[in-house]
Amino acid sequence: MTKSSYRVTSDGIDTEALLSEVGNAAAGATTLFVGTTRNENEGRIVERLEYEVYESMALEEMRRIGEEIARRWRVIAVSMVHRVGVVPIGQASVAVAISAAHREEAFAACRYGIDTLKATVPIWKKEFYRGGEHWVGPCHAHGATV
Amino acid sequence: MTKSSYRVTSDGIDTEALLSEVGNAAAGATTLFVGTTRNENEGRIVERLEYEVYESMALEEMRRIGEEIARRWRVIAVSMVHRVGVVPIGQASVAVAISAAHREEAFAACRYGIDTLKATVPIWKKEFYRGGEHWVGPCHAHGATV
Amino acid sequence: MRIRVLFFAYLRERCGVREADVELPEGASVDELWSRLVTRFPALPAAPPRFAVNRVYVDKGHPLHDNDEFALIPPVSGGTQ
Amino acid sequence: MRIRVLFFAYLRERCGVREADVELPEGASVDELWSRLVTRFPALPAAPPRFAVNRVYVDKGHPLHDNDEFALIPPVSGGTQ
Repeated sequence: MTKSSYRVTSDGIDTEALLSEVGNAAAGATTLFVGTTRNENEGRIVERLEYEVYESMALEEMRRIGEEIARRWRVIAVSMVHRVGVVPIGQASVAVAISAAHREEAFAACRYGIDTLKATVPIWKKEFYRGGEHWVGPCHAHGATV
Repeated sequence: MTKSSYRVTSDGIDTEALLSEVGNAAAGATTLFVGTTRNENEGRIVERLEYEVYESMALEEMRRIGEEIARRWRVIAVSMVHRVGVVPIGQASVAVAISAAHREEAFAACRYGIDTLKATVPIWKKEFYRGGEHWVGPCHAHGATV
Repeated sequence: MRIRVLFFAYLRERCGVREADVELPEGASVDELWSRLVTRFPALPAAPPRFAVNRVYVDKGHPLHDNDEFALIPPVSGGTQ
Repeated sequence: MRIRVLFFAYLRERCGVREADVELPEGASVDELWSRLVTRFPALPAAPPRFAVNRVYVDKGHPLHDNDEFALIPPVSGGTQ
């Protein structure tokens, strides 16, 4: 039985709360990944970042990722949170926390969680930089520069 | 140039402080590993845990691990802390935090950090359980049951 | 049957809509809906994005049902590197 | 020359000391020091632990120098799983 929590929020991400959420007396190993907005991407100075979300599907997709994690590894708890709206540079936009009895599982599950989240959860990032804006995605041809 | 911090402490581990220590505007990815004392080990109910440290060497060894991490991966900051003395069940005994531009490096460096720390940093754990005590190590023949 | 179509991110901006209702004959598939959308919204790219029906990714052969929630999912970029 | 020897964890408990000074002839190696220690502390195990000189792991052939800090390092277990 894996404990889980999935959230989309327009507030700052509280990593301490996330860590205590996955805390458990049987958990020997906790891993946390935090993705932070950077001031630079592909040589452009990013001034502002905004995330758009398809919220109902994003939450369902996170839950599917959590269920897949629970199937593949012996984890105790999974928490995922993604911030949306304007995220100031240097602040966390996404975090995944995992607790498990052992670190092997905790690392593998956390890595799978963030990789899959970034590949499948319907959240889009728009970068605003000097002289333009740009929807970020694997296919950069889709970006629009103004 | 990698920013680094290595500590041995008899106080509780402040993971929030560790995360802000490795924070940096160029860091897109932060990983944190927290090792927590468990209430059970190999079927024994652990009541208390005590860590002994060869402190001067432990700090030097952590620094060597941090330097090796900086040689092998493009990381921005490395922080490691180990708690010693009595650590109550369910509390953190060790933590490693890494920040990097990208998550590939952040995960690899964090995993290497905790694995190497556990293999080489001279810190010893003694478990006290009902009816005995036991120095924990790869070679369990070295444990003494009283 | 009526399908509710959702647009996000750059597709929302290019098409200038957040959502639209599309009438389709019973038994139509995602593929047929996409053809209909390309005609109605010429700003849509030639290469289709990913599709979701009722918040689950589907492929283009997926059959649609009345009141389905259909979403065009441009390349996602949750979080940062 | 004089070497300062440090004992930790189960070796400290078995031998009943935290540290000891050992006099050795100039040029002696870690191996020779270990033999000396085994004689002086019969509670030491037959299989040697790891050794550190001046806070760096060394192998048994490592040459010692006056005032070196020598440590017997039992299997470490930093942190938890």
